[in-house]
Amino acid sequence: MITQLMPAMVKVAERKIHSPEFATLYIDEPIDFKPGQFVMVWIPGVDEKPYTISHHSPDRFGITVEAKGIFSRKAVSLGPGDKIGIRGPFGNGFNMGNGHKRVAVVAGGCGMAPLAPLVEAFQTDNGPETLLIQGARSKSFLLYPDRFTAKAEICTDDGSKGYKGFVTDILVQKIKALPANLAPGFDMVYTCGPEIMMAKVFEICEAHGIPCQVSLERYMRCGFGVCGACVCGHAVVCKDGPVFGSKALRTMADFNTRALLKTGRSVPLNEYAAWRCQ
Amino acid sequence: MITQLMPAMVKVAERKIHSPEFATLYIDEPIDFKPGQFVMVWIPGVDEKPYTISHHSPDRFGITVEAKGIFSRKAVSLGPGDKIGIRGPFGNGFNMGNGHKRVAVVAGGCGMAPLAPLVEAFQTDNGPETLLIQGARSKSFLLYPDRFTAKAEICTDDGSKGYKGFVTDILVQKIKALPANLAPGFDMVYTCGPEIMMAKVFEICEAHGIPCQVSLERYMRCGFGVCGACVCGHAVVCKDGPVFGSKALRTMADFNTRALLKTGRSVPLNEYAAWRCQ
Amino acid sequence: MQTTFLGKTLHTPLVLASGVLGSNKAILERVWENGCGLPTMKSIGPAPREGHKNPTVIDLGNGMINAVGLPSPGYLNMEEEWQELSDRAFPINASIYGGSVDEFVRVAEFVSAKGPDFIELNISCPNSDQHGMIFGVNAQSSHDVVAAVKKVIHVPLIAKLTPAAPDIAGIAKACEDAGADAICAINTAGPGMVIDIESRSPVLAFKKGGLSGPMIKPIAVRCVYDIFRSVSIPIIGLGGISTGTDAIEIIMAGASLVGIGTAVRYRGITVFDKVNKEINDWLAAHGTTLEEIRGAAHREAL
Amino acid sequence: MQTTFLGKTLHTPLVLASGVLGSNKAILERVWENGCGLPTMKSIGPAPREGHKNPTVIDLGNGMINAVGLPSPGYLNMEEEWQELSDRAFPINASIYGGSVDEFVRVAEFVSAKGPDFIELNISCPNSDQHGMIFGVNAQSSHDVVAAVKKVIHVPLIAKLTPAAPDIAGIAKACEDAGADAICAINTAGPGMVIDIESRSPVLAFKKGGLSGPMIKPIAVRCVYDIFRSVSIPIIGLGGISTGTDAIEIIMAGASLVGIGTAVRYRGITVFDKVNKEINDWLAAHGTTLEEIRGAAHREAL
Ligand SMILES: Cc1cc2nc3c(=O)[nH]c(=O)nc-3n(C[C@H](O)[C@H](O)[C@H](O)COP(=O)(O)OP(=O)(O)OC[C@H]3O[C@@H](n4cnc5c(N)ncnc54)[C@H](O)[C@@H]3O)c2cc1C
Ligand SMILES: Cc1cc2nc3c(=O)[nH]c(=O)nc-3n(C[C@H](O)[C@H](O)[C@H](O)COP(=O)(O)OP(=O)(O)OC[C@H]3O[C@@H](n4cnc5c(N)ncnc54)[C@H](O)[C@@H]3O)c2cc1C
Ligand SMILES: Cc1cc2nc3c(=O)[nH]c(=O)nc-3n(C[C@H](O)[C@H](O)[C@H](O)COP(=O)(O)O)c2cc1C
Ligand SMILES: Cc1cc2nc3c(=O)[nH]c(=O)nc-3n(C[C@H](O)[C@H](O)[C@H](O)COP(=O)(O)O)c2cc1C
Ligand code: FES
Ligand code: FES
Repeated sequence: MITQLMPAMVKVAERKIHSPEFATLYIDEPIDFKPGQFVMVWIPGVDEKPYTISHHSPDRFGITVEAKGIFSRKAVSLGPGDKIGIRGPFGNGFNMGNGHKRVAVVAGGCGMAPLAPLVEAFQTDNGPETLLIQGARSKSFLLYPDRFTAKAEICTDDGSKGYKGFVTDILVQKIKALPANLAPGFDMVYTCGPEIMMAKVFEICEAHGIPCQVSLERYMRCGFGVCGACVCGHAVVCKDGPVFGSKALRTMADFNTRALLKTGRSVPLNEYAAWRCQ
Repeated sequence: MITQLMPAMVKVAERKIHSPEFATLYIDEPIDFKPGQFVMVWIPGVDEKPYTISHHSPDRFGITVEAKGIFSRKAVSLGPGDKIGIRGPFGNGFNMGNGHKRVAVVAGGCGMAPLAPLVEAFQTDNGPETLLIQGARSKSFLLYPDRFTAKAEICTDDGSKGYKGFVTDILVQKIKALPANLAPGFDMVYTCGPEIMMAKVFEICEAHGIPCQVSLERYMRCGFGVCGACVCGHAVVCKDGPVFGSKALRTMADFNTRALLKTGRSVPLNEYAAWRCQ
Repeated sequence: MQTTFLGKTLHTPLVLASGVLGSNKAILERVWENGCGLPTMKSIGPAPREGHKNPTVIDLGNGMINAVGLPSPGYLNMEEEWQELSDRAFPINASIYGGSVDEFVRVAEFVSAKGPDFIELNISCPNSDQHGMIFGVNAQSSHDVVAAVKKVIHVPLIAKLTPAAPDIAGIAKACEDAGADAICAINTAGPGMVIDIESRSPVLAFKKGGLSGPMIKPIAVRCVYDIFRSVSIPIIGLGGISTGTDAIEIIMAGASLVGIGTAVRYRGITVFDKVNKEINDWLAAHGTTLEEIRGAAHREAL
Repeated sequence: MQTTFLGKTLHTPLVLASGVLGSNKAILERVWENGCGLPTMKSIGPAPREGHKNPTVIDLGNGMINAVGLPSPGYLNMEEEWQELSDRAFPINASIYGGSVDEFVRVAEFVSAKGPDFIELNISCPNSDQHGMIFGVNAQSSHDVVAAVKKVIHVPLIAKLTPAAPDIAGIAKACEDAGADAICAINTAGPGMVIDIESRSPVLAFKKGGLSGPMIKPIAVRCVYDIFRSVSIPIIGLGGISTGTDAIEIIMAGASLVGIGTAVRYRGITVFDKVNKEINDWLAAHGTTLEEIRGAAHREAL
């Protein structure tokens, strides 16, 4: 049984390779789940890192990994039968609201991973009208191209698919295109992606009086709000987050500016992003 | 809440003095209970000892203490408002059977304490016909003279009340007086008192093919079957007992012969009984 | 429940344990606003140190095992944090560690100049081969490091001890003799190890880790009880304290302040407010005060 | 699951911990019949000793705290028990203690002549001021007592160690060098204390007591892991073992046999049969053997 206590060793049931950079590992075990929550993934002898649950059904779940550094490259190399340790789920997950009529979901790159189960949850008979705006560096970095029933707005940095430019451009455009009598145009905007993108989405939402939720990443150790590795201003990302709403963001020192390295040293975000685990 | 874990400090709600030797302390707290079970009673700074639950209702229970040594003399001196620590209940309690028609209850001295709630439980509309045989050194040592609706056969060593002689004499007489077509005459004989008396009761029962249950005492520490202080042959008195049926008694080395002192030394029963805690 | 501790007024008698949450000013402040009288910073070391690979912290249900490995930016790389802390409205306890008396002295002197309210010497961390615990298990080296640091700092000194010391009361006395103003006990216990039998490997990357939380409370209570008999300086009691009655228990053993770490896992950051309320309710129901019950478990015996 | 241990065949790899139940032949036999390969007798001392007043043993839910205080009839007063044991069908491990090397030697020599299968030196009991632990926290005195006893006995010698030793692996090595045939680890941890806040007094009459059961398992696993790296004699691993997977865990840390004490409280005397079955089921499901998994947690690291 997978819990928040000791990691449970489970077998990778299937690996789906999306592109040279991305793969999804599926585990045939039940796990508690709310869209936006994450698990700690342990590869014995290597390391343990947080990954969003990107796929979920009653007896299977999956994580989508972008090959980046030592750990994630090892992770995407795992195949059926390989064992990994899982503990979780951790974090608060997205607040899906009650009776939302129209929502926007803005994903950048791997930020699609936590948002995908949210979009699926919204795509039910009683769900809100969901506008999905998905962006990536280029076409091969666009996750899950055929996963959703709703049509998505696609953008790539290089124009290899969809609109050439930023998801935020589309978001502004869509907000403006909404009939003026619908105010606010969206009941909620959900976003995950590079922090600078999320900050821009937040800024746009604030300007238009639309509430928004972002999913943050910081270096994590415990995953359950004790060790302090993941703090962002007054927020404990693993426990209070990783999803934060507009209210918390307004007073959150360090959002879109600084993050703590593994040493605990506070550095500008770009320095944090360039840092690699040995 | 009273549990088997840490002693719960509770107030003595009432003390009833039965005689210079006996007093019952009442506690106004609920406790799980089966007739024959006991609690560990802690007087901080003094000691902790096992006592049978002699009175029980949903929100009150009592223990009856015979003033004997340091601890029990201290216990009978406690009055309303004094605090004692209780953990328990421990032990198996009596097996009250199913559909018994006729039972005998044979009590010697303080042995009445565990048997009293049993007699009360039997004295219901559907209960078996209950013959109570109660013996003591002399009149003032007879516990609870007015407690039961059923008439009791009384014996005292000195003849100060009832028959002058042993409870076992009465038991034999009663068994013999039963119509021959009732076989066995009693469905069960329950007994508690000096071990030599219980051994005699057991012997009589064996001779007449009547099953019996006795409640043993041995020096106790943990009360829950770990420390080994209370073993009697292969039996762990606090956990397997304190009530043992005929089957266990037949193979129980040390029953009515030996007991372990506080040092763990095995000594003859009379030496054990003469031993006093400092 | 205002308390005075080494001349400073604290709004509650609760202390945030070092290494738990206290990674920046905002979180120290949040903990303080939630009822912590004295937030402690994560231990500051002599050089940048990443700590161990994950897994570093595992919840065992009744407590945790951790080998974070003393990550620290290094005392020279925290200018910004000290800047922010300089106009704080709340007291802080700066925990420091070193690999030698010299390192302790260097870090302590520098940190002292930054104006924390107290400096806590972590001579008791089990999760690094070179740092910390080696001092705390030996009376002479504990004495040496405390005496040396005491000379170079201008704020009260707290010595944080490990239950791994065969005679923690003796270590505490050595620290007092060397000039410590208070004792903090205990750091994590053990160390322990948990092995995942499927992968046949220790779960923590460092293999061994310190135990904390409810399962070590009896050890913490015993240590505080022993220390209370050997020193006359105040004691910060911690180790498995999660509730008001836990706090009362360690205060009866002799603690002046009560530290909380792992309980943040089980009761959230608001654990401080909760425990304060529980302490107050208990004191009110028993018509007594913290002063009156401090060390009460010794009375009958003394 | 027959196992050979120091030349003797045991019907299972499980050992009854000393001080738990083993007060007479009948109960040692019952434990053996219920799946215990090697029942250990309660520790035998140099003189009659009552042990402490009650409370002596308290269940904390996730383990126990005890200060029974080494009650013993004294080695000279157990003639009857030895008599009964002389025609036993099962092996026994005789645990002994003393207050000095001389006392250990005297008791050991006498007991050895009574023909137990093994003699275990309890140099690790925390619950007496004069007996036991003082040896087990110091390598030199551990060496001395083992070497002296080894000379006078004719059965294999097991040294039982305490986790209170700052370096248990070093103590184990000292014992091996002195001639110990096996190590038993661990005795109770801590010590700890629980205070009843209503009566404001420690619950145990002796005030402090040793911790056992699930809450000390990580400490036991770590100790066995450390000892396995420092000695080549077999290890009896115990401390908080309650289930088959617990047993597998401590075997992977390096244990050859697995001791069970406190788990008798939680799973009854039949805990031995239960754990044996759980071990077998696990081994079968994983297609492996005890020999193959022994010390497995060291492999990747070695
Ligand atoms: C809540 C959360 C959810 C995440 N979900 C996903 C996901 O669904 N898919 C995915 O590919 N990645 C996800 N990540 C990032 C992931 O944890 C790894 O950081 C990433 O895979 C890079 O690891 P690496 O070892 O390969 O690279 P590294 O060289 O170790 O590091 C690259 C960067 O990853 C970050 N990082 C490294 N270690 C950690 C750590 N222990 N905790 C947090 N961040 C770390 C740092 O920013 C670092 O600069 C998530 C992170 C968080 C905090
Ligand atoms: C299961 C059980 C139920 C009992 N129920 C009652 C009861 O309802 N009423 C009652 O008066 N007594 C009862 N006792 C006996 C009681 O526990 C005390 O032993 C008795 O009160 C004498 O204690 P003392 O300190 O005054 O005398 P002591 O001088 O200490 O001892 C007198 C005798 O009591 C026995 N004894 C002493 N300490 C213990 C101990 N820790 N555990 C067991 N026996 C001990 C020994 O046989 C000793 O010879 C019970 C004992 C057991 C085991
Ligand atoms: C994750 C974690 C990290 C810790 N880091 C430190 C540290 O850096 N310095 C220190 O002195 N103590 C550290 N400790 C020990 C705690 O401060 C505290 O002494 C111990 O956990 C016992 O208290 P608790 O049971 O309330 O957690 C750490 C504890 C934990 C759980
Ligand atoms: C009530 C009790 C009494 C004990 N008495 C002894 C003893 O006399 N000699 C000894 O070597 N160990 C003694 N121990 C320690 C156990 O043998 C064992 O080492 C310890 O309890 C850890 O194992 P466990 O967690 O399985 O109980 C005692 C333990 C308990 C709980
Ligand atoms: S990862 Fe430990 S507090 Fe967030
Ligand atoms: S009193 Fe401890 S086993 Fe019975």
